[in-house]
Amino acid sequence: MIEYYPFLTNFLSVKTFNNEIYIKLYLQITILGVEMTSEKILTLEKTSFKGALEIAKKGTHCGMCRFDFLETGLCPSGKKHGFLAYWPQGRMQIFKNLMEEKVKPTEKLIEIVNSCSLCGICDKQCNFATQLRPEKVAKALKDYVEELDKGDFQNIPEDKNIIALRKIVGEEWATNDPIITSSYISSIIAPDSKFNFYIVMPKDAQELSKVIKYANSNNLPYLPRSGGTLLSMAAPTVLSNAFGLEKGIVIDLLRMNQLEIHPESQTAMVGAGITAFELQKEAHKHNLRANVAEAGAHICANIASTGILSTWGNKYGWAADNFIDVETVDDEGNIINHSDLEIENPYTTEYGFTNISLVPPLIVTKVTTRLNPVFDDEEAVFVPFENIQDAIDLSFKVARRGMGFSNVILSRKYLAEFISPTPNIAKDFEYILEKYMKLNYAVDIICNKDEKKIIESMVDYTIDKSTLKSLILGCPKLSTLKDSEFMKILSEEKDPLKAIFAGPMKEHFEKALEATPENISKIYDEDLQDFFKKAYSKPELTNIIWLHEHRIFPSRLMRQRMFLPMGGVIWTEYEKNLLDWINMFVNVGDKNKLIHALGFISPFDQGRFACLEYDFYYDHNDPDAKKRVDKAIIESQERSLQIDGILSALNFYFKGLYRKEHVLFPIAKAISDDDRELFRELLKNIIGGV
Amino acid sequence: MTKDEILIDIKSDLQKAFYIAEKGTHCGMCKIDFLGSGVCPSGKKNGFAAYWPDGRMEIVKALYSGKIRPTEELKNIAKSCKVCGICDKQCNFTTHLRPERVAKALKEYVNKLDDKDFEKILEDKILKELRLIVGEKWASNDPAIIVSYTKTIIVQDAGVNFYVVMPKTTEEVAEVIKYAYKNNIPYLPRGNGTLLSMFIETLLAKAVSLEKGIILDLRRLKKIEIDEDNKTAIVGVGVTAFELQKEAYKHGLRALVAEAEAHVCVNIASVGIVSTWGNTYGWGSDNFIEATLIDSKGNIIHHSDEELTNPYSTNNSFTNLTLTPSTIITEATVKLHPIFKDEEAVLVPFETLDEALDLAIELAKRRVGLSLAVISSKYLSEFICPTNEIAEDFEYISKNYLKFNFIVDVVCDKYDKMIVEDLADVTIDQNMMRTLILGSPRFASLKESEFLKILSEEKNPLKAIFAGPMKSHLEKALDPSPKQVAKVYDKDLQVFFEKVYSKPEMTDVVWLHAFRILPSRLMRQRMFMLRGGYIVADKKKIIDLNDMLKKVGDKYNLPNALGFISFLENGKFAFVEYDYYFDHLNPDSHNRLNQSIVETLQLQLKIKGLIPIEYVFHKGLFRKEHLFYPMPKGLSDDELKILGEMVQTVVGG
Amino acid sequence: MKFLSDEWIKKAKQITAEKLDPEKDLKNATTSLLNIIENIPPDGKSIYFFILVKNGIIEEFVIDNKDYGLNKKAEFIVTGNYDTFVQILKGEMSTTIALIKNRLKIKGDKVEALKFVKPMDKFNGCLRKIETEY
Amino acid sequence: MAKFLSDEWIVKCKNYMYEKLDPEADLKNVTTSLLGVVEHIPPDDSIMNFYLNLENGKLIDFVVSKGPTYEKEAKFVITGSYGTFKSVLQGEMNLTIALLKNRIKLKGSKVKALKLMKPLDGVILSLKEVTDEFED
Repeated sequence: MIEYYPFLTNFLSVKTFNNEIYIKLYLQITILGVEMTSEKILTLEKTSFKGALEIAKKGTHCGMCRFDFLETGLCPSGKKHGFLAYWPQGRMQIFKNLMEEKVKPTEKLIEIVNSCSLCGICDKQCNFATQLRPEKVAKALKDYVEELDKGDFQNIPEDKNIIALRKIVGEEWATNDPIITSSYISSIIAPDSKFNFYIVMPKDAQELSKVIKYANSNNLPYLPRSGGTLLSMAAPTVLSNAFGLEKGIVIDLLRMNQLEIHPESQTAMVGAGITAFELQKEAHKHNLRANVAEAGAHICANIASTGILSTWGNKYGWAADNFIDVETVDDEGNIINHSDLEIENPYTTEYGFTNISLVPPLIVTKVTTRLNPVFDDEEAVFVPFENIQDAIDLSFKVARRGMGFSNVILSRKYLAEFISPTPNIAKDFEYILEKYMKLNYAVDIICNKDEKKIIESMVDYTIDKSTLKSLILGCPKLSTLKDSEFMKILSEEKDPLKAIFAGPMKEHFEKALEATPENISKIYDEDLQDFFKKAYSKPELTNIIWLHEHRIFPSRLMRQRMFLPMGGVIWTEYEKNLLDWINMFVNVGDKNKLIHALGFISPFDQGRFACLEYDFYYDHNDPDAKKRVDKAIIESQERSLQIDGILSALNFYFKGLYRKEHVLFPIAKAISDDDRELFRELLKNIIGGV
Repeated sequence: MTKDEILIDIKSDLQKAFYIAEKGTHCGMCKIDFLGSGVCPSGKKNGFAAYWPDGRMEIVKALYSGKIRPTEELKNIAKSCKVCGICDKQCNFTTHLRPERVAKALKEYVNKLDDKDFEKILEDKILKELRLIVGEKWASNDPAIIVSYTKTIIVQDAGVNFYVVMPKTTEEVAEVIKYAYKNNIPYLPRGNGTLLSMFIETLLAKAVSLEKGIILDLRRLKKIEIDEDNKTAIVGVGVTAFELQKEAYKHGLRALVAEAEAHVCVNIASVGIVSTWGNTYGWGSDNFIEATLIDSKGNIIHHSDEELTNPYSTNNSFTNLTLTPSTIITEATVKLHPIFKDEEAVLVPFETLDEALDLAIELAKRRVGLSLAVISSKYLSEFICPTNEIAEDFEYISKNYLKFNFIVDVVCDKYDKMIVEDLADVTIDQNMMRTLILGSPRFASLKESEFLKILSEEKNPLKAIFAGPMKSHLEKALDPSPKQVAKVYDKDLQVFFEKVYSKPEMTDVVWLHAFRILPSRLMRQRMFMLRGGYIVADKKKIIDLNDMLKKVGDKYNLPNALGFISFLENGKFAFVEYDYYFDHLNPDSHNRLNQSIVETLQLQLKIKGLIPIEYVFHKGLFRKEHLFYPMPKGLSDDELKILGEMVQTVVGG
Repeated sequence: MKFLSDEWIKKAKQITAEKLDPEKDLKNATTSLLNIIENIPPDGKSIYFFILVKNGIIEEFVIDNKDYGLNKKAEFIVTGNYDTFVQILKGEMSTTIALIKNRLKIKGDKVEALKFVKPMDKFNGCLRKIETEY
Repeated sequence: MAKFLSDEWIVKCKNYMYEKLDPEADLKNVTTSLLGVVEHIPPDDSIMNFYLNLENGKLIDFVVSKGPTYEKEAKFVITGSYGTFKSVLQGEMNLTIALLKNRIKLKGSKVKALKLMKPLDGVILSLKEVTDEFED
């Protein structure tokens, strides 16, 4: 009966409103429970909702709205309340959920919309990364709430679990509110799951420990969440169930925001709530540098998940190399450090392709991470290549000789996506790189001046700072040159790359790009142009080294569409298999009609190994595309195991807390046919299996 | 004459031999074939120290001093030596001694006795059990065998209440430990015993040695398997640095190793391998992929075991002092590193440590060079000079005429070489080094020469001689050749040493850095004790430490000098070895040494950011992150008091 | 009398109570120590040996050879085999050396433990006075 | 139908396996033994275990007992919370995922265990079939 209570009150209230739309709406929703497509609702709704929903759907949880990378400040409400629901990306998710009737309004929703002052910070941040306007969604959400009546908001009573959890973390840091819960959809909770979840935000290891002990003795599953980017990548795919949480307690670690730099020992104490960008920024104040993943990734989570794969790995290391010590909480709720003497060996894990882990072995709450000195004579060297073998030769040679801090082979695609402010510009840019310039790969090295000299002595020509700067600020103009005479002439050169980057055309080219903050800002919406003009005037936005450290560009790969990074690690002794591996991805990508491209290849451990990222791109709102990605994942994963010298992604995840020596040695060989069967079975269970 | 009188009478024949024997310092070089002369056939065949040249020397000492009486085993020991002379060649290269004479004397001594003079040592219950494990031949309680381990694992006055076992496999070692554990028998493993021999000369003797029970001589675990794909090697604990390096080189790879004679596994476990290559190749657990060990209950454990109690963690608290291993390493899978075709050595001479450190620290931070160290002119002289006298003159010349006291010593590829030469105004290249190595006797003879007087008046003698006009004159003057250097050896050995010095590797500085056969010369006919340790790579800190160690050394009038300074963690930390030299036959010098050890230990523990070398012992299997972070703050006075008491009990007890 | 025999234990309690001066010998220490003596011949059993000292006065001195051990919370737990303890009691080896040589394994704050070493030696010295056969 | 781990449950499971499971087709003639340790059992947070022994696909032994251990050595020991076993038996999650998500801990070789998953699925299936009641 209680079921119908809200409806009746709604019904009456709505009736007094005498609003046809709402009567229909509620009849359908609450009594008939008729399946309604959002389309239908939208015809009934204000059309502005439609636009907002479109925006919301395009959101990809890149997480860039959760730290201050443009000095706009941070979403005040998110900063204050913590739960994802109070952040721009959460609002988008909530709006989507409401429109798609995944969830009904609750009283919390009122507080959530009220907490947003429509300050516009999110629009600036999001526009830089994904070209979206989350503020419009926030506004729409406000309007939506406006139009509802008090009675429309369900009151969510406390249950025994939430009472217990609140005792541990405090009133405001634990909730079972469906609206808040639903904001975690697609970044830890599967879209189709019911909302029998609790969200808890412990402030330290002690609270987390209590939460886990409670969860265990009450048989509640749990999963930690930090930036959620990795999870959001898995969410639309077959890996959704495998990586996500099906019910129980979502542990949001955002509140663990301790951050101390220890210049003397060149280390930093970093809490689980701290992002790569935040650490890097702090480290730089002391002229130190951290080895970090993408700007939005949380250091602690990232260490546990992939051991921090960066372009700096060749010098700074991987997995346990990154940290001096970690504070973790195990699945019995014990707080342990890797330095503890009386614990079980925390540095080793079973070797072999069956060692797949879908969750971190321990929840990292704090890490003492290594920092590295920044030298005053650091420079970037960009060497363009038409074919990949040449690029590999150079990159690996430099790596084996221990030269360079950051060393990576970037694909044309990455280069274009990173520096182009919009998807369309990126597209044209890439077209030009491919068709006219014949620039398919760039060996991209950060090194000191001596090393720069040496590397330059190994190659004919490089792309210098001024050209790179012109490309960043001039890419809109460049993309307009798509069919220009200039390009045609260029393409007829014997060596177009040389001509344009080292030859007579360099000057003309740079002039032609009219590279100024002013010009690039023009591609943004009228009301944002001033802001972006300022943003692009900041030296760091065109400072290649800064960009390599702070890694704010990779988020652009997720603008308004999704991608799934595949790949893993290859032993450079097996370099010859690297091309086969890449070609395999190419075939799988084509076969499944996906946009796909090599991301990067980066050597590490003095060139002993290299990690490769190959990306499948797709529209996360297109069910058919998702199916094709699934196929691609499964096939490429399986075929990766049939190549000698490779440790593929699925075997690579959540091994970052171990010594690389125990994960990477000995060299993995192609698996036998029996084992292949076994692996198929395994994969079927992971993916098919609920 | 009574039997005893006869024995005493015969014994007096041993006197000459005794005087040679007591000069021996257990450098261990006679256990490896570093000159291509082969190794002592009897030692190779029979294993026990007694059958090796240095063991025979200990036996002669024991017989002469009456510590043991002739035994059955002694007969075999004497017989097994064919006086082939290999030991003389090897020993002469490093220490200038002639162990063959000792072996000969021992043979003659044994021949003079008749069978009834040889005591038959009975097999007791324990020995029986041990033999069941390792086989008849490889366990013994014979005093002649036991005493051969004197000074390398047992102290002079330890008596002979011991057993020696030489297991062949990890499993056998495990069985021995199980047995010892169950029966409350103390035991201690032994590699080549060089490090032990150093400490046994000091007040730490009791703490590092075995007072009774089972000596595990691990020489027989000799497995070496190189894996080219993985660039790794599986190494048994019986394998020496030289042997591994030789094998690795065959595959175009290089291992990170300590001195030539050190056993790789033992060295990993004991000090984590301190070398000049550490800045590039790492330290501690960086060295190995996997390690196989025996715990105190005799279980075989691997570092990759998940159930194992954390094998990677430790700390640098002053209370965490370990002077004997808690586990016994029997095998390790070590990393190997690529060798580049264009590797070269560059040496940059400096007058002051200050200047040298400026360059070295800069290079370390920028990770220039595969091997990188600051070495003292003392080290350089000792290493390249064939005799102590020549070494002394060589050092005198470099100090007083050439004005170089320190050298930044880099092995690097051609690219790094450009960088170094860019930064330095004078460098000593490969050729000049060859000149100095082969010409050192002549060079030393120039001590009072006009040539050097003129040179010393130059504004910059170093430049003049290594980069300037006088370079060619010097090269002519020294007339460097294998023949020249061979002349310093005894007549009967000159032909051999001419051949040896004709080998390219003997003058190939890169090879010498990789195979490390020269450091043993520091132990020729005298001993030295290591001071220093790991310290934050800050110039001032390092110089202060150096000065402090010099001050104390001088105070106790011990010959002393900086050895070398190498780096770790891209120049974040430095390892400083400072050496106190002493005459191991002079009791008084022992006293002075011991006082200096205690004093320097306390002074070093006060320094912020320093881990004294004693605290690095037996921490090599751990992750360096857990040992070096955070660096010690320096002890408070009460802490020092506690330490003082600790030291007292170690010394006294 | 035989080491760790009942009469030995009795004597040990008595003699330590008599001979040890709380201030001079035991430095008014307040601590508790659990020794675990392993591999006692002939059958390799273990013995648990617990001492509680308050301001230098021995309040508890329990010796027990039950296999399940002793459920006493001690500030330090020292584990070693029979022979090691014998050597220490015979005065052949100092506690510190035993620790440094890994003959004794200790759980607890090492600095505190070292402070306690001196009183402990006095204690052992006192037990040494007992005519003991091993 | 019966309550998880109840006496009745064992009997039903046994019967079901005898009747419905073909040693060859379903259990692949597997020979192995498995100890399932169930932790955090409501209401009083107790621990129980069930021991399964198969020979050539035939069920020899199936015992439920209190505590974390059973007198017989099992080739594989899987440990998990009551909730986890519940979701497995209710078909909400399969054993492999539970394993890879650390919900179930395994002693013994992973490779071998995964090879066993297939036949074990048969067993799990039978347990599913007969289990319908849980503590909550």
